Amino acid sequence: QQSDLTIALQLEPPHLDPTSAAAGAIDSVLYANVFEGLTRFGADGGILPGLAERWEVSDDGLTYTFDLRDGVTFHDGTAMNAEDVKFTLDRARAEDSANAQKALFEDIAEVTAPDPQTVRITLSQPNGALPFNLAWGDAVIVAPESIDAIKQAPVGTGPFRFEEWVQGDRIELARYADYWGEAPALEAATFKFISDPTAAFAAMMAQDIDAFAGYPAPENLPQFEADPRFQVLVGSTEGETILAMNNGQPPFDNALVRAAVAHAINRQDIIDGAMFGLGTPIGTHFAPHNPDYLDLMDFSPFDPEKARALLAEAGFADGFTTTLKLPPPSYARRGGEIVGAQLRAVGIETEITNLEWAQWLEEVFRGKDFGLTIVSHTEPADINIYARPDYYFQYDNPDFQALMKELSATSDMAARTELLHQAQRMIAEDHVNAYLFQLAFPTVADARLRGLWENQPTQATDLTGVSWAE
Amino acid sequence: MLRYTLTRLASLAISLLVASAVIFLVVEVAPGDPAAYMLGLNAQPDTVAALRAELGLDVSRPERYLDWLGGMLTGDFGVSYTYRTPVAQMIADRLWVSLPLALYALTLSTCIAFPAGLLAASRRGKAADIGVTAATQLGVAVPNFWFAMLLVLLFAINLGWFSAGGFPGWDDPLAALKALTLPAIALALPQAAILTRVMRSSLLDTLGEDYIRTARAKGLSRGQVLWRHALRNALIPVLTIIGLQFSFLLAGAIIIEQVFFLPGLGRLIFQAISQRDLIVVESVVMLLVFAVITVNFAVDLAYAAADPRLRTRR
Amino acid sequence: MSRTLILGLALTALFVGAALLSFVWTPYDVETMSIAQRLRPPDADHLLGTDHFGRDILSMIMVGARTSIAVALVAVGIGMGLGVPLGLWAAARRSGWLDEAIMRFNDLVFAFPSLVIAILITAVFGPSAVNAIIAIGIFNIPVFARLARGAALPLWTRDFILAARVAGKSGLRISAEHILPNLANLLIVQGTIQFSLGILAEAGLSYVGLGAQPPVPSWGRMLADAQTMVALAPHVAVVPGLAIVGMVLGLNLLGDGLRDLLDPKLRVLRT
Amino acid sequence: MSLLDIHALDVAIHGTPVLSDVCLSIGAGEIVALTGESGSGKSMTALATMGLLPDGAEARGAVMLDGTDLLTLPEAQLCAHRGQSMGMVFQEPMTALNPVQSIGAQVAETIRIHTGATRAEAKTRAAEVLTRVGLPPDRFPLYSYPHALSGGQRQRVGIAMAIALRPKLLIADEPTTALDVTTQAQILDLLRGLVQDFDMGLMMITHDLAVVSRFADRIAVMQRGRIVEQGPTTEVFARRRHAYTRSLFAASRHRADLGPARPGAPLLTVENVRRDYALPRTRLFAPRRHHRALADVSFAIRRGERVGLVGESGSGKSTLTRAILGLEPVQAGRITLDGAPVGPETTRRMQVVFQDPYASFNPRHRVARLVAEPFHALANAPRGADRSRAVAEALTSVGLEPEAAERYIHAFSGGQRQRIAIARALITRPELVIFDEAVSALDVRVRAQILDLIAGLTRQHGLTYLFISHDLSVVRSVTDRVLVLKDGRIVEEGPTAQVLETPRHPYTQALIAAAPRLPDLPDGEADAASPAP
Ligand SMILES: Nc1ncnc2c1ncn2[C@@H]1O[C@H](COP(=O)(O)OP(=O)(O)OP(=O)(O)O)[C@@H](O)[C@H]1O
Ligand SMILES: Nc1ncnc2c1ncn2[C@@H]1O[C@H](COP(=O)(O)OP(=O)(O)OP(=O)(O)O)[C@@H](O)[C@H]1O
Ligand SMILES: [Mg+2]
Ligand SMILES: [Mg+2]
Repeated sequence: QQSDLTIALQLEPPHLDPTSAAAGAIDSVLYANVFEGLTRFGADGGILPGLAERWEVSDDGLTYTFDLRDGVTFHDGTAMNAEDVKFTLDRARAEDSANAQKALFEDIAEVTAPDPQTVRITLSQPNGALPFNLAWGDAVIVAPESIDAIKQAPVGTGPFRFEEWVQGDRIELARYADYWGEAPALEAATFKFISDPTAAFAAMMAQDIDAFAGYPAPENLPQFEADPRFQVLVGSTEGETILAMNNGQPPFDNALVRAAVAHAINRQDIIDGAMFGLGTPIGTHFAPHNPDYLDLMDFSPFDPEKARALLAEAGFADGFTTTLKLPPPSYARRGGEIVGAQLRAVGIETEITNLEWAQWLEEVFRGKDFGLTIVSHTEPADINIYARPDYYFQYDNPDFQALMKELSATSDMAARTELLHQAQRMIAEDHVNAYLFQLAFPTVADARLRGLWENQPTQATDLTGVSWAE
Repeated sequence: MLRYTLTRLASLAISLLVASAVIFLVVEVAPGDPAAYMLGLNAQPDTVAALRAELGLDVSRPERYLDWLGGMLTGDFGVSYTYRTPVAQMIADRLWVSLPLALYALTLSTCIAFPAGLLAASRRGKAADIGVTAATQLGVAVPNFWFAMLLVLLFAINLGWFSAGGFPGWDDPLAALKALTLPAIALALPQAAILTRVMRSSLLDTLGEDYIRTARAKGLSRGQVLWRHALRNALIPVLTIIGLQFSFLLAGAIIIEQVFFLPGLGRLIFQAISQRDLIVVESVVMLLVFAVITVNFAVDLAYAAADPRLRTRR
Repeated sequence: MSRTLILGLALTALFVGAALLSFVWTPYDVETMSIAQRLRPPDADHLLGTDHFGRDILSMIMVGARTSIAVALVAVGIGMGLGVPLGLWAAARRSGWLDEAIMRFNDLVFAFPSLVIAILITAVFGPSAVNAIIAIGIFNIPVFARLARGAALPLWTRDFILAARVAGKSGLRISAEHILPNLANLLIVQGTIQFSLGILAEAGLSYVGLGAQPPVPSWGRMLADAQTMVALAPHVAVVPGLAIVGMVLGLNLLGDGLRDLLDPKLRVLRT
Repeated sequence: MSLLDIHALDVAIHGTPVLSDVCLSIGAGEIVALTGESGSGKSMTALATMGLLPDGAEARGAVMLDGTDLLTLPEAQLCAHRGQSMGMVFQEPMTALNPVQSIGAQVAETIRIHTGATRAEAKTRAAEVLTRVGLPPDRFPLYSYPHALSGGQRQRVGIAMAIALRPKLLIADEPTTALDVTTQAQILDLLRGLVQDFDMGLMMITHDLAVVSRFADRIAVMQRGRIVEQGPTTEVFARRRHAYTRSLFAASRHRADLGPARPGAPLLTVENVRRDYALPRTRLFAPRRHHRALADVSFAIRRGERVGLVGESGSGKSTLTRAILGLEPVQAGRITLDGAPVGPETTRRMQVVFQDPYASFNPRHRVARLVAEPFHALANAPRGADRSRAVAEALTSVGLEPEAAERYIHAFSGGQRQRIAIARALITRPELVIFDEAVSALDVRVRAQILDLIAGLTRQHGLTYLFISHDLSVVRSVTDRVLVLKDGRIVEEGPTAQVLETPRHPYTQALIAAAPRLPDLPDGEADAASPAP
């Protein structure tokens, strides 16, 4: 019976500290395997207890008290206690912190450790999303003893211990014998990094690897499905893939132009052409698998005639030329070519520029020097970015900003749902961006593998429940 | 010979200095901030600034250049921005893949080209010559990435003789060699074609020289003349090409390493550029330039060994 | 005319002809997509099949030839336009410091791994056909400079140059009037070789996404786009690959044939 | 039966006949000279004998060496014969040796492939042979490389390789043509000594009748692939039956009629000129060494004077030419033309004719443009039709049709090219012309024509020139006064006839002694062929 696993990912982590970089690749290897937080995401996206067995919220919503589990040890043998948690959270929200998601900890006023098994977090304002925030990879618990070497030798509390990193090739994990919870079925796991889609196909076909999480070439999936040696899991992600428009600049500061673009887009052609059918069309910035999701595609059906009319109404009867800057992932590159062709059909010429991520961040995200771009927003529940007028697509709507303020102060579930519906409708109506599809997450694996996560509520490859069938 | 060596050494040092300045300038003007790259979409400006300070990016450029230059002289290439490990260590690790690959490919291409060139030259105009020439024409025209793709399709996916890529490490040398075989072939074949052509035409040129006729008048057969007199003289242009090829093999490996997902220098540099890991880019490019310049220097010295006229001249 | 030359001419003419034809006519519009028609194998409608966006591959090959030829041609032009004068200049000042400086500069450019520099250039200025041209062109400069200098040096010792000097002509004038015309054959032959290398280089750059940007078709990018579909629809990977091989083969044969025709003793640089 | 018997040999290359019905025999200890103008088939006869004809050549007839027909022998057995029973020495000592093998190894190779001697034995034998040809190992170690030897020394190595196994037949194809006269004499002596010592048969190819006259037992004269006359040397010299032989002789002894000299005011003065070439440093900080190509050279040329300059190869003749033309700086001394120091200003008042008619013209220009080139420096140069007229005139004056102006240079023979070169030199009516070995590369008969042309032009236009040559007989015929240059110094100077008849300096004496001369023949002058342009 096989007890080890070689699983491939497309991206290699730059280093191994989930608390000081935005690289999802770090979480993809370490989240839930090596590092754990007070709370954690479940396979379905729900919030589960992690290192905290349970927690209580004070009536004013300002104080959270977490009870830690007994017998949790770090991989170096030291015990995990409330001091470690306090250290972790204080480090993440410190002035000079390099935490990429510092905003998650914004509302925390103070963290105290009344006793080794209890942590008390005091907020400056009520925030119903704290347990959700603490489930992020950027909030996993680290120890002060091992923090200096964490980037190369991560020490966590998870079921797997970090063994070796051959840079450019692979990271090896091994089962941690003193894990507090149920021991995983796998004794060892190797993460291999294969960025090239052809290489991915070849490696999978040659069975050099047992599984590929986030398989990069959807066009190959039918072939794997047809092959009895393999199974294909297609899950959902938190990635809303959008055609973002620069709301702060002409011509996209004109709602009519944005509406025209939204009507010029044929979502199904993009999903078929770029993703070979993989992905769910969306009409707003919200994940379809979320219970609060609204289908708002009626605001922007594919209607080139209407698009041309809207353009004429906006004063662009002869169309115009704009830039379309595309980051590296194939959804953007291929999707961009199709979007370019579709926009050309209604009279909008696009100059396509392919950018690397670093360039994209510099030019588009920070410099806001773009007309159109395609990008997938993979952070969970991130509709609040529309409340940031300095965000790269520069949507500045006071009504929406007020709505978000109200949302974060509300902890009643029904009320929250209502507010979220309003928010979704508002941006769809405004055609802030053209909403294309929810990114799918394909995993190709050996047919005998069981227990792999199908969906990607967060970037993670949780191996805790993975096993080989007889 | 000594003077020749010394002047060449001096100009080599100047070349390297100029190269380092050019590399630094080009890399530094590239837009994109390593800190911003690392912190992603939700980062806040103060976090980015904190990270820049931590990486030492807030120091002025001339100062960083001098630091880098001084460090390199002592073998210290600095610390990678993204990986946070010493660049020298990273390069050393990757070199264990790239260098064997380049040497493997060089050996392969030489082993193919020498006999093929000899065969073609000694059978000039015959079927063997025409066959070899046609093969080299094709070899020169095939893009190596496409060739690599076809190799993988045939040998890894359909036949399953080799793994499709990846590198198991040198713990098991045989497995390591096996993993490098397909990439080395993909790299070597187009180079072998070029080398064969040079070898053939160089041999034919030499065979037309007067001293070949002299040797024939001594009673040497055609074959003996080829081995004893033509080969060594014909080697000189061939050596140049081998020297030039080395740089092509190191750099050409970038795409090939991508196709076979080998953790070599080529992939490191590709990754480092996209992550704006400037110091890694600068150091690796510098290393490649250094390698090429020194290899060509060695080739020049090899010339002198092959051609006694050069030992005293110049 | 040798068989080599005829075959080379025929292949080159085929691709150049296709490229020229594409200005006025292609079987289909290369920018119109038809997702429903994607990855169709070759048939009567689409002689070479369709790609993953349902575009006609034959049309794309024709327009792609245009891109390849244009990029390679301009790059060779840059290499020749700058390299030859440099080489002639160095030869005119033989064994002076200027000669030394020019030749060291050449060595230096040669020492840089071309692909890495191309990647850097595109990292600085963004990927585009123009930057591909510059990247390829820069590496053509030392080739032509070396070639021109190497061929000009022996000419400078020839008596007819001495005669021209006796007639009072300047180095510049002698280079232009006497040296350059005598290099013409060599430059034509080397030019074809560099042209073919330029086609390969353009394909390589486009393959890693640094060449011409969509929607302009390019053989290298067609290959890159197709590579994951080899198993699904082999023609999308095979056709552009064969186009590259055919064009490069044609140019190489043309170069060899021209050399045999003009002067079989020409020394060209092969790298 | 003689040693070598060539019988009715026909050779065709790719169907073009190059030899027809060649019959020749050589006995042991006999020296047979094969002579004839360039392209007449001398080398082909030799190569056919060695079995080394170029690809595509087909030979019929018989070549019997000691009773074996070499033409029918398979390649493997031919290899056994070459180097063993017959050896060959080639013309160009500079290229005939493998540059990357030591001389010892190259000589030993002949021994090792034929005798199976060990490396050490072969080395000892090689040392003996090299000593025999005048390269004792204590001065010329076996490990020396060819590039470190002079032309004459290399030729000795070539001979050593050919005679290492004492072949019965030695073939020497123009073995001394590339060497200067003194070296030539030494090599000829060496060959004669070897023939006597080893009782070899020697086939000696040369186009120089003077060399042959004192050296060969028998002579065979070739023309267009046939032997037109052959017999004992004295007999052939005396009878000269064939018209071709006669014209060859006449040309060899030709004297041009220069007309009397009318020296005027001094035109060119060269005072204490020194020219140093920097040599590369041997060590990094070693003082830079120099090669002194010209040391303290002084002389003057008056208007209307025809001055000769002789000296062996490397004595500095071409260096002096370049200095006078102002193309290279000198380290000391003064050169003035009409009182003005030479430089760009004076260059246009002088012209030059070079040695190699093939290298002196840009192959890509038409003759009109080539000939008109010197007009470049002239302020009031004729343009358009005037220029064409001047070119036509210049071409006519050297005996060419004016139509020649429209053709490219490759369409002309060597002699015609040299005429064009003279036309180019004279078109601007320069005050001084320098002929740098202007006739050395030409065939004897063509040489005679060119010398006549120069003489004729001198009679008409009263040229002033400096005529550089290593060939004393040429200098004798076209100069009034002669300078003798040795190692960058002028060692003797005086009226041509006087210097050549009664040389005072030992070097001049040696030079004259070494120069081969045709015997005086009674009816020599009678049938001088009149050179037709
Ligand atoms: N490789 C060859 N292919 C075709 N023709 C050749 C070849 N070599 C020589 N010939 C021709 O054969 C003829 C005889 O040439 P050969 O070399 O024997 O002349 P030669 O008397 O030795 O002249 P020279 O005094 O110039 O050496 C010439 O007409 C020449 O053009
Ligand atoms: N550029 C140079 N650098 C160094 N030495 C040179 C150079 N040119 C000529 N010499 C040397 O100067 C000396 C004189 O050369 P020069 O060419 O004047 O001889 P020459 O008398 O014309 O000989 P030849 O009859 O062979 O033409 C020779 O020893 C030569 O090696
Ligand atoms: Mg000859
Ligand atoms: Mg000379």
